[in-house]
Formats: sequence, structure tokens, C-alpha cells
Amino acid sequence: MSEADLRVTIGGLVFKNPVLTASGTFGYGKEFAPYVNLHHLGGVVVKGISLEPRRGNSPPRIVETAGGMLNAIGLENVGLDRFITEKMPYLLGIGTRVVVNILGDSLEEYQTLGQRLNEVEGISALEVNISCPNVKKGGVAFGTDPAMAEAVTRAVCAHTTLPVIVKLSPNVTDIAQIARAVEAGGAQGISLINTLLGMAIDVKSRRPRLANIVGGLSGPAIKPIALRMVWQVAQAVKIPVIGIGGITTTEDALEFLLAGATAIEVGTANFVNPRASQDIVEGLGRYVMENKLDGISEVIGGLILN
Amino acid sequence: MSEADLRVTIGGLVFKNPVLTASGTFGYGKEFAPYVNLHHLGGVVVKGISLEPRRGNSPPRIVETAGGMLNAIGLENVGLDRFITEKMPYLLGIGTRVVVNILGDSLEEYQTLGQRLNEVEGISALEVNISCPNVKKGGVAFGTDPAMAEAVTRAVCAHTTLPVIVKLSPNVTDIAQIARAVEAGGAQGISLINTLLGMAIDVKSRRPRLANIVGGLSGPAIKPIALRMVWQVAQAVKIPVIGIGGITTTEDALEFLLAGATAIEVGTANFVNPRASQDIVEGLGRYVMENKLDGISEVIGGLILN
Amino acid sequence: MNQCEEQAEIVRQEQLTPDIFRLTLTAPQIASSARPGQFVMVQTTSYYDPLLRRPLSIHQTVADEQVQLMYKVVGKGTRLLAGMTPGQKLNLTGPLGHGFDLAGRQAICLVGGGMGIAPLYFLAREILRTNKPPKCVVLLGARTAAELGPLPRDFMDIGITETHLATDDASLGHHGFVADLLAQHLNPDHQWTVCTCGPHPMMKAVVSQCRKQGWGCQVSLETMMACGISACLGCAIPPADLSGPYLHVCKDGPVFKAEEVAWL
Amino acid sequence: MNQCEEQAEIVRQEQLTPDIFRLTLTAPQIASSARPGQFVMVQTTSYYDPLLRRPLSIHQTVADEQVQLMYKVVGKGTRLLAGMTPGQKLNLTGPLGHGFDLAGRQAICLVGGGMGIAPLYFLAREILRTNKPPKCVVLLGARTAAELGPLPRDFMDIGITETHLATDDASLGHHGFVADLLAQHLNPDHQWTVCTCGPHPMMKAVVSQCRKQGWGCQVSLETMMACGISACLGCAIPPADLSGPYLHVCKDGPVFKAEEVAWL
Ligand SMILES: Cc1cc2nc3c(=O)[nH]c(=O)nc-3n(C[C@H](O)[C@H](O)[C@H](O)COP(=O)(O)OP(=O)(O)OC[C@H]3O[C@@H](n4cnc5c(N)ncnc54)[C@H](O)[C@@H]3O)c2cc1C
Ligand SMILES: Cc1cc2nc3c(=O)[nH]c(=O)nc-3n(C[C@H](O)[C@H](O)[C@H](O)COP(=O)(O)OP(=O)(O)OC[C@H]3O[C@@H](n4cnc5c(N)ncnc54)[C@H](O)[C@@H]3O)c2cc1C
Ligand SMILES: Cc1cc2nc3c(=O)[nH]c(=O)nc-3n(C[C@H](O)[C@H](O)[C@H](O)COP(=O)(O)O)c2cc1C
Ligand SMILES: Cc1cc2nc3c(=O)[nH]c(=O)nc-3n(C[C@H](O)[C@H](O)[C@H](O)COP(=O)(O)O)c2cc1C
Ligand code: FES
Ligand code: FES
Repeated sequence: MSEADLRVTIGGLVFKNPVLTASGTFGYGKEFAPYVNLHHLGGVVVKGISLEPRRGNSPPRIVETAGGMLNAIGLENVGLDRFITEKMPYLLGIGTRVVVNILGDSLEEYQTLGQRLNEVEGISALEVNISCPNVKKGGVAFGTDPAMAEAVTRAVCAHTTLPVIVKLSPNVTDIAQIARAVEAGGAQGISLINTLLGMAIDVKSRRPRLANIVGGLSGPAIKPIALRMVWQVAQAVKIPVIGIGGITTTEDALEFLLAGATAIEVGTANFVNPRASQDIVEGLGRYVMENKLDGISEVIGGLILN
Repeated sequence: MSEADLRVTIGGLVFKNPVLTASGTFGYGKEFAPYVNLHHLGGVVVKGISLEPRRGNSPPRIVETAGGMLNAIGLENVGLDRFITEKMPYLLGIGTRVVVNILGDSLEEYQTLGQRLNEVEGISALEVNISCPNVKKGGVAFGTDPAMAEAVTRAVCAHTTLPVIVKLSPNVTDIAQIARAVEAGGAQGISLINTLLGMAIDVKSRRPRLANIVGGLSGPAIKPIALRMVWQVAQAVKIPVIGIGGITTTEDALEFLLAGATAIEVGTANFVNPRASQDIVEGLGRYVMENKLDGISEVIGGLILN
Repeated sequence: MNQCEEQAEIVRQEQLTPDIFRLTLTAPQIASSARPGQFVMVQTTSYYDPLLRRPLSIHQTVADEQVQLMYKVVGKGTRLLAGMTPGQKLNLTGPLGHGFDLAGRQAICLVGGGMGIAPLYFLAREILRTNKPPKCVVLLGARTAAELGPLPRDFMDIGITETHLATDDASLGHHGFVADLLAQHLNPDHQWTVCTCGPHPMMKAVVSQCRKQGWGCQVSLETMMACGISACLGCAIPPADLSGPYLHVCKDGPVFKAEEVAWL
Repeated sequence: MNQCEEQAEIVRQEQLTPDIFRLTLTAPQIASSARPGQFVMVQTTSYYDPLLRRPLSIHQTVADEQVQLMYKVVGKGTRLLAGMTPGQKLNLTGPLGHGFDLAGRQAICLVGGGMGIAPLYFLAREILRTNKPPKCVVLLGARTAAELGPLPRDFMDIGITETHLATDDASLGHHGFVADLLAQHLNPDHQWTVCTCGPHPMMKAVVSQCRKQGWGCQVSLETMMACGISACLGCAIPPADLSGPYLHVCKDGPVFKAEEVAWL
């Protein structure tokens, strides 16, 4: 075989490689077309979509921190209708799997999103954001309580035939417990982590640096926490896990795969190096060839303990 | 007045300034004598002490991460007896307040530590570590459950007349809830955060980089999370809060004070710049003078929201 | 879509004032498609601190080959830039955003304050090259003469004879705000198009005068940016209609018509 | 307690091989109190990545004024060091740990592999200066000749005539392990003191031979270090008695008697 076999399977779907892009860090795909051959990626996860368009939070919305950044975008998005009419046509032609990240304020909204997107051509899977810490009524409650997390999973699964990946919040005491609840609710995959709740203060003005006061921490700074949680969740559930959090290099991706992730998502790194996702696809290919592996699946869960 | 008034009060004790050193990052004080005028500091918090000496975890115990480090020291310490006979004599002469960090595997151990240290001359306060994630039987259970956190606080308070500061674990869903429990248990102060549970994998060997598999993340990387939690806790309780997590510069310290901390502890920064704690004392002094404040207490909780 | 990522080699690093530098880079792809008002995102280090790229306006392109940036050292990223030397490589993405729109204008006035002058030089050169307008006035402001460094001369050298200056400390030109110069130097009989870039209060004052006079005004805005390519939605600013959807500086700007944005 | 923090100015940066460098710094406080086998913690950047200081052995002190470090570029920190130029400042803490103990020794043999040779040069010079032992043999090993660079010559130049070499690829000296040279060059009739620093397997082989011969052996060990000053307890290694309290390389070492530590 002259090319590395990077295929992985999640929810019955074969992804050509385990490298996806994280919601909210890759726009609707098109923004990265000048930098990345989108069809080289395993998949694109689009910015979180709600039923109605959202304005998002007041600026300032972002601030850099040591090895990371805080964001309080507040889930600004074009809403379901415009997503379908304005964004999907382009996504249909990118030559890789499209995963739609969804968010809602109520079980009903999640249900409706599952139902409506079920009928849209070109969508491979849904990623259910139960974790975004930015919107007061939103994700937090669902993502931090096992019963609610299970309920929202069940609600979406009941209304769609698409594979459902549930994306977890790291702001919890016991991530494995939430993961098991979501698995019980019928999820076909689990992705984690979303951002960690953080804060920064401008000493000169004595004000928070984000208008929203708090925001979500992402980037290399959080990688150790994300990796630990992915490892815990991979041991706790049988469904595939997608690792997210600070992944910037091929080595980072391999760490998550070794810890038990079937795939990974590249987030903040896209801002630093817009080619990051493609670089990692190529790096994994080289790794498989150099180590004479049958395929990348040999790496998954390959952590040696003792 | 020609010198800045940096005094703060915790548990009825006046500290000459709000800059302490974090447990486990400053040895038993003496190690930093070549670099810092110890009597310039607000206080020294010593490495966590248990009833019996502890060997700690197998090496490797530390690994650097982006903007931070993971440690799995495993609470290695000389034990109570040797602490009293070998370490206290030096600490008696350092000219600043000595806070003893304690840890135990059971309520009884915490009680005994409180009782025994009560009789030792030269100790200003106890800091109760209910949060260290490194030892399996240890802190985790106490620090992540409000009822247990309250119980251990009550146990220590009942057996000592020293002011009791309880140090919280950040690996929880609702830090304010734990803080309120600890306040209800009788704590005279709360310090936070201890380290965040993390992990790192060596891709070449496919093994965890720490023999203990997981370890505690500290350093600038965690500062945004720590600051958010300190802000939440300062709003949730009436007792003084001590901010910890990634504090490296005077600006960092001011952020925590503005968020509501009465004092701060410098941790990992001591490794990077052994003079960090003293530099911050001097920086706060300049800040008070330059801004013509009556004292540093004017800064505490001075965050402006709107 | 002419955006690209380019590994640009540093040709020259000039220190114009104690904290203002001009960096010349070989970046033919960006140089050949950049328009005045556009910017690049510069990766200042291969380490993780500082993590994000830094937005810098294109100060000038040279012969479709080189890109010039002018920057002030204000923090970590710009300090790293200032330490770089010819021969080193810098990763740029660009050209980004959309620039000034000058199709068919007659009387043009450029108003720059501090580092806001950076993109105006590129604009002035383009104007002279393409529009040859009957009038082109440049008004430059700074806190003190030293901050302007060689800039006033640069504008005059390319043929902007009407270059007027203002400094807060009277060390050069008018003693006071650069916005004051509008009334002094722009003949109200003309229908001016004013292009401005600089500190927010300065631009606000310029916009307010243009509104009074009924002149067209284009403003180049700054915000914190994580991506620069419309992916993070971090660079939101409120629209003139305060309740409408946010504008995004990296995509809808950085140059806006003054009437599109809120002036709070 | 002679430890201190010193803002050291770079005097010279020499590239000995493609990835091995020698850095000379003005650091009089450290230079005047350092002993062979001690190390410094070097702050490689003022940014937060890489965050921690890096431990490097003292390769040589010059006239109680300068400190020389020899290092191999293996990662982020050493890469930053290699980019530094004379005139720049580097923050050092040191001298740290305790070094080799050579009081009253007769026949001394130094065995170095790879970068482990760095501290041995300081040691060799000290031996010649103070002990003037009847015998002093130096055995140096590396994967290939290029890795040794000018080191063999450096030892011979100071008067260690008995300098023997081994390379894994036979490009210089003995074809094989440096530990093999012990049997070849050390007369078993003498009571040797062997001081060794290098890769773990090499030191293990040296220790095993010394044990067989009943020779004293001192080893210089490496671990990950956060503080270097006995505060973090990160640099633990198991003691010979596996169940006893851990030893700490930065304080109890980096030089240990071979029989103090476990050889797993
Ligand atoms: C479209 C655009 C074009 C720009 N063009 C130029 C230019 O040509 N020349 C030039 O010198 N500068 C320009 N800037 C500003 C420049 O991006 C910042 O000065 C730079 O990013 C600061 O980086 P730093 O790491 O040195 O400072 P940091 O350490 O990041 O910050 C130092 C201080 O500057 C503030 N700051 C940082 N970034 C920004 C920002 N984007 N907007 C407002 N405040 C900020 C921080 O809050 C902090 O107080 C431009 C900004 C934008 C958005
Ligand atoms: C007491 C002591 C003295 C030393 N003296 C010298 C010397 O004189 N010359 C020299 O070249 N090197 C010496 N070293 C090793 C040197 O400290 C490391 O090579 C250096 O810290 C690597 O930093 P880096 O940022 O370049 O690499 P990193 O990016 O941190 O790491 C690169 C690789 O090296 C490994 N590594 C990093 N630090 C260490 C360490 N301390 N021990 C073992 N493996 C490590 C990492 O796990 C990684 O695989 C010494 C180490 C110690 C403890
Ligand atoms: C600017 C920004 C916007 C984000 N928006 C979303 C979102 O809409 N939905 C979501 O599930 N996660 C969102 N995230 C979280 C990321 O998808 C990812 O989980 C997180 O950033 C951690 O990964 P990273 O460290 O690689 O960035 C966003 C992150 C950032 C930085
Ligand atoms: C090497 C190391 C050892 C530590 N040991 C202890 C300890 O014994 N007891 C304790 O309560 N906290 C301990 N901590 C946690 C610190 O006191 C502090 O809470 C944490 O590191 C966060 O602060 P920082 O980011 O400033 O380091 C340790 C931290 C480090 C890095
Ligand atoms: S900077 Fe990311 S969308 Fe504008
Ligand atoms: S390196 Fe910190 S105790 Fe040795």
C-alpha cells in the first residue's frame, strides 16, 4: 500500500481520516478554503447553529492568555434557515464530511434542530453542544447535570436518523459520569472538551477584559486537562470518543488517539496556523508509514500503562 | 506616609502584605533564602504536611506543558514530627507569618494535625489541603463533595485555635457551593485554586509522561480559570479569599485582588523566577504609591462591572 | 479570493523612533494583490506565547514584491517583531479585509493619528498612482513630533504637498488635535471624501465634522482579533443601528463607511 | 550557601557541531564558587513558553569571572539558547547541587558519553589544578566522531595525555561502547576512582564494572527538574534500597556515589 490508511469509523460512518475541525474555529468551511484543501480533512464541524439567528455577546469578545485565549462569542450564528440556504450549498461541494454543531435553550429546540437537519442533504452527523459556557440560559445546565445531558441526547436522537455526537463541557466534577449518561441517552459518539470557564481583568481600567465578564478558555494551555478527560471518558464508555482541546501538532493529535480518541478536532490552532488541520492529516500519514502500521486505527487507545 | 500600606487581615491576623508563597512550590522557606528576603513576604505556606512521612509518587513526577507544568509529587513530605523538629526552628526566625499546609487520609488525621500543630510555636495559621488530586485515598473525595468538605473543615476547626484556611480543588462543577460549605464548617479563610487534573503522553514510548499517569496542572496556563473561580467564590462567601493559580507578575496579583481576593499565593512562578514573590511585594508597593491609594485594601474587590 | 499564507523573508528592519519600526518583507503573493486599508496577520513566534497572530496594516507594497509594515512596540508580539533581523522568516496571512473605496472621488483628505498613519501612506500612493485627484490633503497627528518620525517627509516626498501636522504638545505643526485641521484646511465648497485611521476619539471627532459638512467618510477600525479571516467572530463591533447584527472588523472592515458603525 | 541569581551577559557562542554549542557568559558570582559537577538553571526566555528553566552543567569556569556551558539542541529551550548572541543577557541560578568529591584520590578515571562530557572537562581541570594525581585517564564516547567535536583535543590540550575514545560507528577510536575502554585502559592493580556522566545505559555499564573491580564510582545523573533548588521535589530518583525515601537529584546530586542509587 502506498498511502497510509487513516480511516476511522464513528456512528457507522467512515471518515477518511481522524482530523476534523472544531466548531466555532473554522467558520462554515469556506473561510479556510484559501489555506486548506478541505477535501483532505476527515471532516468539518461548522459553527454552532441555533433555531433562530443569534447576535452573540457584546464586544470585546476575545482576549489572549498564556498559551491560550478566552472567548465569549456568545454563540453568534446565522440561525438554522440561513445556514441551510446560505452555507450548506458550499459545504455540499467540499468533498469531506460535514458535521453540524447544534445548540438550543430547551429540549424542544434541540429536538426541532435534529428534526429539521435530518432532512438536509449533505450532513453526515450532528454534534450536540450541551456545554458552551457563554449563554446564560443555554448549554451550562444541560452539560453539567447527568440527567439533563441524557435527556437532551435522547431528545435529539429520537428526532433524527443522523448519527449524534454529544459534545461535553469540561466544567464538571466527574466527566465520566456525564459521558455514561450521554451514552445511555443514545449518543453514537462523544466529543470533548469544550472550553473551560475563565476570566481576565484589565488592571488599568479595573474592568473584565470580556464584556461578558467570563469566557471559554481554549488553546494549548488546556491540552493536559482535555487529554486527561478524553482518557477518562474513553475508559468509561463504549462509543467512539473525539478528542478536542489545544491540539496544534501531529504529536498532540497522536496523544489523544493513544489516550483512546477515535478522532480529533482542531480548534484554536486554526487561528494560529490556518493550515494546522491539513498539516496534522499529513503528519498522521507520515507517522503511519514510518511506523509501518496497517492504519491509524492501530494507534487508537494504544497507551501503554505500567 | 512614605511607605505603601500593604497590610491585609485574614482570620483576625494582620499580614504585612498580601503576598504568600504557595504550598509545595517554596519548600520549607529556607530553599529560597538565597533569592528572597523572606521577611519581606506576607507569609510562607510550607509544603503540605501529613501525620506520617510520605515517599510520594514514583518518578517521573513533573512535565512541562504549554505555559504550565504537570506535577505528581504525590505529597512527599517529612511528616509532622520531623517538620516540627527539623523545619520549624528555621521558620521561627524568618520574620514573617508561617502557614502550615496539612493533608490527611481521614477526618481523624486532619483532626490530629490540627491538634498537634496548635501547640507548636511560630505558626500563624493552617491551610487545609482538601484538594490535592495526586493521592488516591486523599484529598479528592473531601474537596469535591460539599458535605465532606464541610466535615473536614469542622473537624480541624474543632481541634485548633489557629485560624483555618481551607484550600479548594478546582476540579468541581460548582466551586461556590464548596466554598459555602467550607464557610459553614467554620473556615476563617478560603484559598484557591489547587491544581487542575491533567495528563501528558510521550508519543515515542506511548506511555504517560508521569509515572502516576495523571498530575496537577499549574502555572500561567491556568490563571484564567483560577481568576474566574476566585471571583465566583469571593461573591459567594463573607470570609477572606486567597487567590492562587498562575500568578507570576504584579499585574497578575492585582487581577486577583480586584476579583475579590484579600491575598494571593505565588506558586509555579517561584521555579521560573525565584524572586517572583518579593518582586510582587515590591510591585504592589509601587502600585499603591503611584495610584496614591491609602493602602492595598482599596484594591480588593475593586473590579468594576458594567 | 486572493488570501494566502506566505513565508516572508525580512529584507529590512528600520527603527524610526524609539518604539516605532518599519519592516520590509519579501512577500510577492500578498504584495501583488493587496489594496490600501487591507492588513496581514503576522505570526510573531513559533512558540505558544504569545499564541495568536497580530494584525498589522499594510503600510506599503513595493513593486508587487515586497510588503512594508509599520508598527509600534506596545506588547509581547510587537516586541518580538522588533527583535527580528534581515534574513529571518515571518509567516503572514493576507491580504485580509477590505480596504478603502476611492472609485471616482474628487477631493480626498486623509486623516491619520499615531499608528493609524500606517495604512494611509499606502492609500496616498495608490491615490496618486490611479486617481490623480484635483485635491489630496493629508493631515497627520501625534502626541509629539518624535512620534511622527519620518512620516510627514514620506508623504511630501511622494508629492502630497498639502501635508499638515498637529501635535498634542505643539512640538510640530498645529498645537492640538488633528481633527481641528479639517476646518482649517478643507475648503467647504468641495465635496470631500475623508479617509481616517487612528485612535477612536480622533476618528469620532473627524466623523462628526464630516457628518456636519455632509462629506463622505471612511474609517479604518481596530479590534482584538484571533483569526483575521472571519472564522472566530471575535472582532465584532456594534452597527449604527445598535440592535442589528454585529459587524466584523476583519471581514466587513477594517474600513467602514462612517455611517455603518456606531459611534459610542 | 553560595547559590545566587545572576544576570549573565553572553560573551561568546560557539557552534561546535551541527547541534552542539558552547556558551561563555560573564557570571562572576557563580564562576567564583562553582565546583565541578554542579549545574545552573538557565531561563531561556522571558515569555511563558517554554516556561521552566533548563538545567545545564558547568562545563568550565574561567578566572572566577566566566561560566561556560556546553549544550546540545534537543528541544525548545536549547533551540532558544542556540539563537542567542553576544551581548544578550541570560538569567542563571546557581551553582546548584553538589559535585564530584575527589579529596585525596590517587588514580582517577573520567568516563563521559555524549553531553555527559560537559561537566567532566571542569572536573579534569580541577583535578590537574589541585590533586595532581599520579594517574588521570579520560574515556570519551559518542555515537560518531562528529559528536565529539573538539572535546578530545580540549582534554589533551590541558594535559590529559591518556584520553581514549570510543564511537558507536567506529569513526573515531574504539568501535563500541566507552565502558569497554575501562577494561582496556585501567590497570586493575590501582585503586581507581571513576567519575562518570552520560546516558543511563553507559553509566550502568561503568558502575557494574567498578563494582566488580571494587573501585569507587561517582555518577552524575539527570532528571526532569522544575526548580533545581530542592523546592518542587520533582527530581526524585529511587535509592539503592528501593523502598527508602527518594533521593533528589538537584540537592542530593546530581553527583551520587554509585552505591547510593538504584540501577534499574
Ligand atoms: C486591522 C488592524 C490593523 C492594525 N494595524 C496596525 C499597524 O499598522 N501598526 C501598528 O503598530 N498596530 C496596528 N494594529 C494594532 C496592533 O495589532 C496591536 O498593537 C498589536 O496586536 C499588539 O500586539 P502586542 O503583542 O505587541 O501587544 P499585546 O501584548 O497583545 O497588547 C498590548 C496592549 O495593546 C492592546 N491591544 C492588543 N491588540 C490590540 C488590538 N488589535 N486592538 C486594540 N488594542 C489591542 C492590549 O489590550 C494591551 O493593552 C492594527 C490592528 C488591527 C486590528
Ligand atoms: C543536572 C543536569 C545537568 C545537565 N547538563 C547538561 C549539559 O551540560 N548539556 C546538555 O546539553 N544537557 C544537559 N542536561 C540536559 C538538559 O537539561 C536538557 O537537554 C534540556 O533541559 C532540554 O531542554 P529543551 O527545552 O531543549 O528540550 P525539551 O523540549 O524540554 O525536551 C526535549 C526532549 O528532551 C527530554 N528532556 C528534557 N529535559 C530533560 C532532562 N532534564 N532530563 C532528561 N530528559 C530531558 C524531553 O523529555 C524531550 O524528550 C542536564 C540535565 C540535568 C538534570
Ligand atoms: C472562538 C471560538 C468559538 C467557539 N464556538 C463554538 C461553538 O459554536 N460550538 C461549540 O460546540 N464549541 C465552540 N467552541 C469550542 C471549540 O470547538 C473547542 O471545543 C474548544 O475551543 C477547545 O478546543 P481548542 O483548544 O482546540 O480550541 C469555540 C471555540 C472558540 C475558540
Ligand atoms: C510541584 C508542586 C507541588 C505542590 N504541592 C502542594 C502541596 O503539597 N499542598 C498543596 O496544597 N498544594 C500543592 N501544590 C499546589 C500549589 O500550592 C498551587 O495551589 C498550584 O500550583 C496553583 O498555583 P500556581 O499556578 O501558581 O502554581 C503544588 C504545586 C506544585 C507545582
Ligand atoms: S478576527 Fe476572527 S472573525 Fe474577525
Ligand atoms: S528540581 Fe525541584 S526539587 Fe529538585
